[in-house]
Amino acid sequence: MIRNTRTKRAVIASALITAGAMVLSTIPAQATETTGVTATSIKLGISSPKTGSAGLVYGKVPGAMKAYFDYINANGGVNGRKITLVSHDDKYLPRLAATQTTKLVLNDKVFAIVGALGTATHSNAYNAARLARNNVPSLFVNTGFSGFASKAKYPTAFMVLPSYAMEAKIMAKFIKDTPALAPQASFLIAQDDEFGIDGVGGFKSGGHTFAATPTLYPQGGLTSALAEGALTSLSAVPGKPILVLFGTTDTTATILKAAEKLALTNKFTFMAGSVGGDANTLLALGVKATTVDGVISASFFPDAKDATDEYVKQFMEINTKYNKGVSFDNTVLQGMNSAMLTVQALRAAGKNLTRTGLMRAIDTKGSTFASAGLAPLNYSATSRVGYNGYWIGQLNAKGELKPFGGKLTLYTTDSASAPVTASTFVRKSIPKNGIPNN
Amino acid sequence: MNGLIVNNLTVDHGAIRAINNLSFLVPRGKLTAVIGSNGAGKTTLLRALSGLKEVKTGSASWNGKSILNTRPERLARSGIMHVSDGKSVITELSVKDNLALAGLWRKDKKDVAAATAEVIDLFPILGERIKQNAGSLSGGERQMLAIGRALIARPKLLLLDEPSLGLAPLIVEQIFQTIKALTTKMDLTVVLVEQNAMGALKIADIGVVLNLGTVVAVDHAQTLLNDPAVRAAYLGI
Amino acid sequence: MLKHRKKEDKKDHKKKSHSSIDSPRKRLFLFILGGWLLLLLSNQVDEFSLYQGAFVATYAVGIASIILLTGYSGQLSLGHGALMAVGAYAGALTINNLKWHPVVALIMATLIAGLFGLLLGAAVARFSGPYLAGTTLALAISLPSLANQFPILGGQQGLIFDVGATPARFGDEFSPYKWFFWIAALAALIIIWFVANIAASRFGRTFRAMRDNPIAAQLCGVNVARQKVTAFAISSGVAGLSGGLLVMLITGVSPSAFPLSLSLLLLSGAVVTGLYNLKGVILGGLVLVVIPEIAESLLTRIGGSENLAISLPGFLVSALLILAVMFTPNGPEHIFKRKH
Amino acid sequence: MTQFITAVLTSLSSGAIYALMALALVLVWRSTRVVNFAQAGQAVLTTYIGYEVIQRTGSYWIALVAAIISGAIIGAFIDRFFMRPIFKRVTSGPIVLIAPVVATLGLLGIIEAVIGIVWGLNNQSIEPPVSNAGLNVNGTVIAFSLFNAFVLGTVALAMILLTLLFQKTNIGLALRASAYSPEISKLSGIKVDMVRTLGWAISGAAGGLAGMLYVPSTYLFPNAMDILLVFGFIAAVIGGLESMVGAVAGAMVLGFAINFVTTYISTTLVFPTAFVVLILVLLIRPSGLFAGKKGRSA
Repeated sequence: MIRNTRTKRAVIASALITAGAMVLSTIPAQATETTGVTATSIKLGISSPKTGSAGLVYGKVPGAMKAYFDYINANGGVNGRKITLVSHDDKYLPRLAATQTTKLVLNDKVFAIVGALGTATHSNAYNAARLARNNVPSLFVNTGFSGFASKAKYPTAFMVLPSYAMEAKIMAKFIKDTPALAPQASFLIAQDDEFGIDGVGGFKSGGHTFAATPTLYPQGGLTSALAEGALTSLSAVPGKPILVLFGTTDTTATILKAAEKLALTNKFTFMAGSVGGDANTLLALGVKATTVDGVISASFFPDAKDATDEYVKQFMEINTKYNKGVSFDNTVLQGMNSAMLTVQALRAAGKNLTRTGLMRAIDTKGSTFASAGLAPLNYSATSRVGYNGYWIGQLNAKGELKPFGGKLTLYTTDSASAPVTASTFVRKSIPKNGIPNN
Repeated sequence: MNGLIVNNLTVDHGAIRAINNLSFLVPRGKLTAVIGSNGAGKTTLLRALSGLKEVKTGSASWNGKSILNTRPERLARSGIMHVSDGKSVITELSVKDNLALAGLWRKDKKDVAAATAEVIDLFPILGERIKQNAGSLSGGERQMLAIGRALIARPKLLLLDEPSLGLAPLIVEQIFQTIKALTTKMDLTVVLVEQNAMGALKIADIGVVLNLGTVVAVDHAQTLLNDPAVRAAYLGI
Repeated sequence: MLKHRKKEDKKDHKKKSHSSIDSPRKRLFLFILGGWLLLLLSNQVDEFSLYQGAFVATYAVGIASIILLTGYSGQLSLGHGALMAVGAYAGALTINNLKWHPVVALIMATLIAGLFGLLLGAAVARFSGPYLAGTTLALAISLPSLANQFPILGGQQGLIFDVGATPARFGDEFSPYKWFFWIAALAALIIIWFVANIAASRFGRTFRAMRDNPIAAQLCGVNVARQKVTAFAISSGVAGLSGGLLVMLITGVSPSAFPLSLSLLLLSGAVVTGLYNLKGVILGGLVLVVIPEIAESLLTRIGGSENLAISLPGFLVSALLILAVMFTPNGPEHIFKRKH
Repeated sequence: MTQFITAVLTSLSSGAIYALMALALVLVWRSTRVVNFAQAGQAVLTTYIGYEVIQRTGSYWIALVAAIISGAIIGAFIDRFFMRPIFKRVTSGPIVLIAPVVATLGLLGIIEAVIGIVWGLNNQSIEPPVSNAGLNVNGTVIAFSLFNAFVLGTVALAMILLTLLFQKTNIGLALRASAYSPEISKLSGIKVDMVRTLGWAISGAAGGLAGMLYVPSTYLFPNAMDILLVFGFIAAVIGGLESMVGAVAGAMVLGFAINFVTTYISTTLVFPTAFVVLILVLLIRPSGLFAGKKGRSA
């Protein structure tokens, strides 16, 4: 059926068509230090999931960042330059993250990548888009994967979130230090990916041992049936065992609902990781307020509901004005905070903006930037770690995260073996109207 | 005029011309045997007449109404029943259900019941096997079931495709006799497509001889039976 | 575009008569010619287009593997992504652990995936259409969990797949994307050439006989079961190659690189291509790359967070997909002409 | 012991849901020989409609009816305006294997996109109509609630009604006949095209029911039913794709296998279990548990 003339047409067609693939395009100017920067504008880019299941959780990030940049632009921009944010949907797929990020660098010619989201996605995208080779900064990567702090592997990347490992270590320390919890048997139910795995590692290096091997479930595999099974098997454990939930918020909700169904809500002390502890979502997903009440969780931010916090208050105002119709939550807070850090970095890099200059600015001044985070930023000539601490809180029936025992204690540590210590760090107060003046 | 009139019919089978400019005429109430060797286009002809096969050119009418390129189910409901070859029964269904199929759409449920009863009188064996799956029937029984089902629709024109195929001579004889009886008893017009030319011509009023998709001879069945050329070519004598 | 392709098909049929002599040598020549054309071309366009061109070639290989399976042996796989993954991991391990040249790694990807396909096929290839489809689908969704069972595969984090620096002899202006493109395009040409040869071989004819009428084929003494397993194995091998190419382009292999959506994407490509239509595979690959681009670029103007802007690309892609199926080149008449 | 009982109960409740989805797929498969991926979209869309009705009327029951009816309408619409034209064009050759599948995939994408446009990308939740609190059996609360009972009961009822419809009514006979032999059915005067559309409608209704029974124990978002569709398809294949009994049996086999493996071996093995069960069943019976005499191939 396939004859050689067909093959001929095949080969020629292939050539012609591939020619078509190279949609009318021009040879690019070699990437330079100032790509994406003009006298009046700075072009930044983000590749993140907007659709699909991950879009549900993180879809708000680009919008929130854009909203903050619009706010800054409305107030004169950075050194007279207006910031534009090019945002592409990668559906949380490595394949798309790689192409979208490469597109940002080669076609959109952005000055830097900001707030890239996801571990597998961005680690692939980072290499595929040759960010290191083109010296393109990847600012404030939105993932708890500690690997991005490695200057050797990701020379132009800057972490912002504390790592999952840090979180786990701090939770371990908290359990040890809390008389009510220390003696109780503890169990871990976690997602079977780097998220859960790093968590497990963190608890280990934090010297915490669980009463049983962790229950790991595949992404999208945690059915209510599975949760009910898991809880039933633990219901016989004496005392008030601790249930650490290291997963996304919807899985936390599934487990809490299972506990409700089995009348086990008071049987366990629930500890939800920061990613899985978003109270608004929990309530939206139909978890009873009485169940949410008392759930222990960790955060390095103020509570997104706490309008008395100056940063939250300011960001809420910006959100209502520049991000119409989007409800304010942890994700929006996180997005705006990253945007605010970005603006300070751009200012710190000075009038004649270069990529190297930008990264040097963060290395040298980054740790002094004003941010909503209650933990210190650890940027330095040798460190690309962002926040390195958490405070432990307890959700109340309204879904607000209140410091455990009334007093907010911040713990800091690293992703490796450093001890967990209570920190006295006090964050900078917000610049006037939330417009950086560094 | 009444009856089935086929005029310059041409049907293509993909690249192959299955029926070429074929014309013949079946008077009402008569039994017409269409004979011819394999690949003469007999089956294609029936499929075209019952709406299963698209027709390229030509015309065909039944009692003055054109029947070409009409949906098979509409033709069936208008009294043109096609019993396709290969013992057309649904093996997964019971005999009862197979019979019921042709009555499902009929308003007059009383008459459907009556027709069913008649069919069972006609083929008592179907009565005995009424609850069994059609798959469990013998070839002959299946053929009876297929014809029986057609009768339930109270057809006016019956298109039979190779009812004798793969049946024992005795059964074939029985089936042929039944068909002949039906034609007269129920004032049916029958087009009987057959490889078994001898058997078919014996019961038929008219014979149509096909070859390579065209009519080579039309005449009274008897005459054809005695025609030496036909005998030599199709009756193997 | 589709119109234009229908015309081409018509031409095929006219030419069929004097196209029936098939000489591998001539094919080889044409294949070299094609390579040369692509080479010239790769110097004319920008880096991102080269990168996307590499994806086009990669998808083309993937589609070719579907065509081998479905078009030539009438089997349906809904989980070809899993087979691609096998190749991808095999390639990555070859590079990372054996430190072999990436091209060798890609060959390994093909062989290992082929071997895997042979073993899996021995068990499942005899299943008819939907049953095989179900099995492969189940395999595809099991992939992440299975990968986690073997620490050597690097869990969800996966493995780096680094083809290393571009060969020095091309100079340092030589971009890695051009390097990707050359490798992928070469692979695609080889596969087209290879599939064309298979199709023209006695082997290929047996495939088609088996596909069009298994019983008849069996009566003619074709060992349908074995043929199906062979078809499945070859298809897996080709899929493995495309998997290797894919992770080369995204520089790393992880289970999340092979979601169910990828398997289904290739299936769509195969339909757009038209199952018999070998030259179509590149067109199919092109469609898979370009349509989302068009969809997104149509919407970059609309703001970031509105539901419409977010969901419209998905809508457009799907709509175009359905149109493609409705106007698939394999209309009935098409099939007939092929059969006679 | 409680663990074992829980495993059994959770198996039953999840099996019931798989069963409905499997049923929906089998209904389409029988009548049209299509693996209908769009079913995930149809089901989730009808559930969103149900959700909307609940927002307006506050009644789950009205919503349930609305979902089932709209499910039927959507199903019929899809067959009439998408599938029929495609089958007019694509009639033979291997393309028949995948063109329709790909078309339903396209539909799935469109439906999920439309949902995203209309309702946005947020998790919604539907309150169970009856208490979802585990029943208290002499002191111990078991993982089985009134709602689970309701789900099981409804699925059983749906099964019985469908069986009666198919076995005892003329429509049912037409549906079966058209599935087994469209040609003979046509020649017997049955409007096979209409009957097929009817098959799609029933399937859509089943999908809508599945959604309304599934979502209250989890959440509602555009891709909510995707995984369920995959499990439903696997269940249907285990059952042999032809028979409705098979679909239910397959679903239960799958439900029990998954929940027992996750309870007693490892929770990470949810998906591999499905794969292994499917392989094992097919190795023993290459065309499923309840396939017709001649295991049809697509």
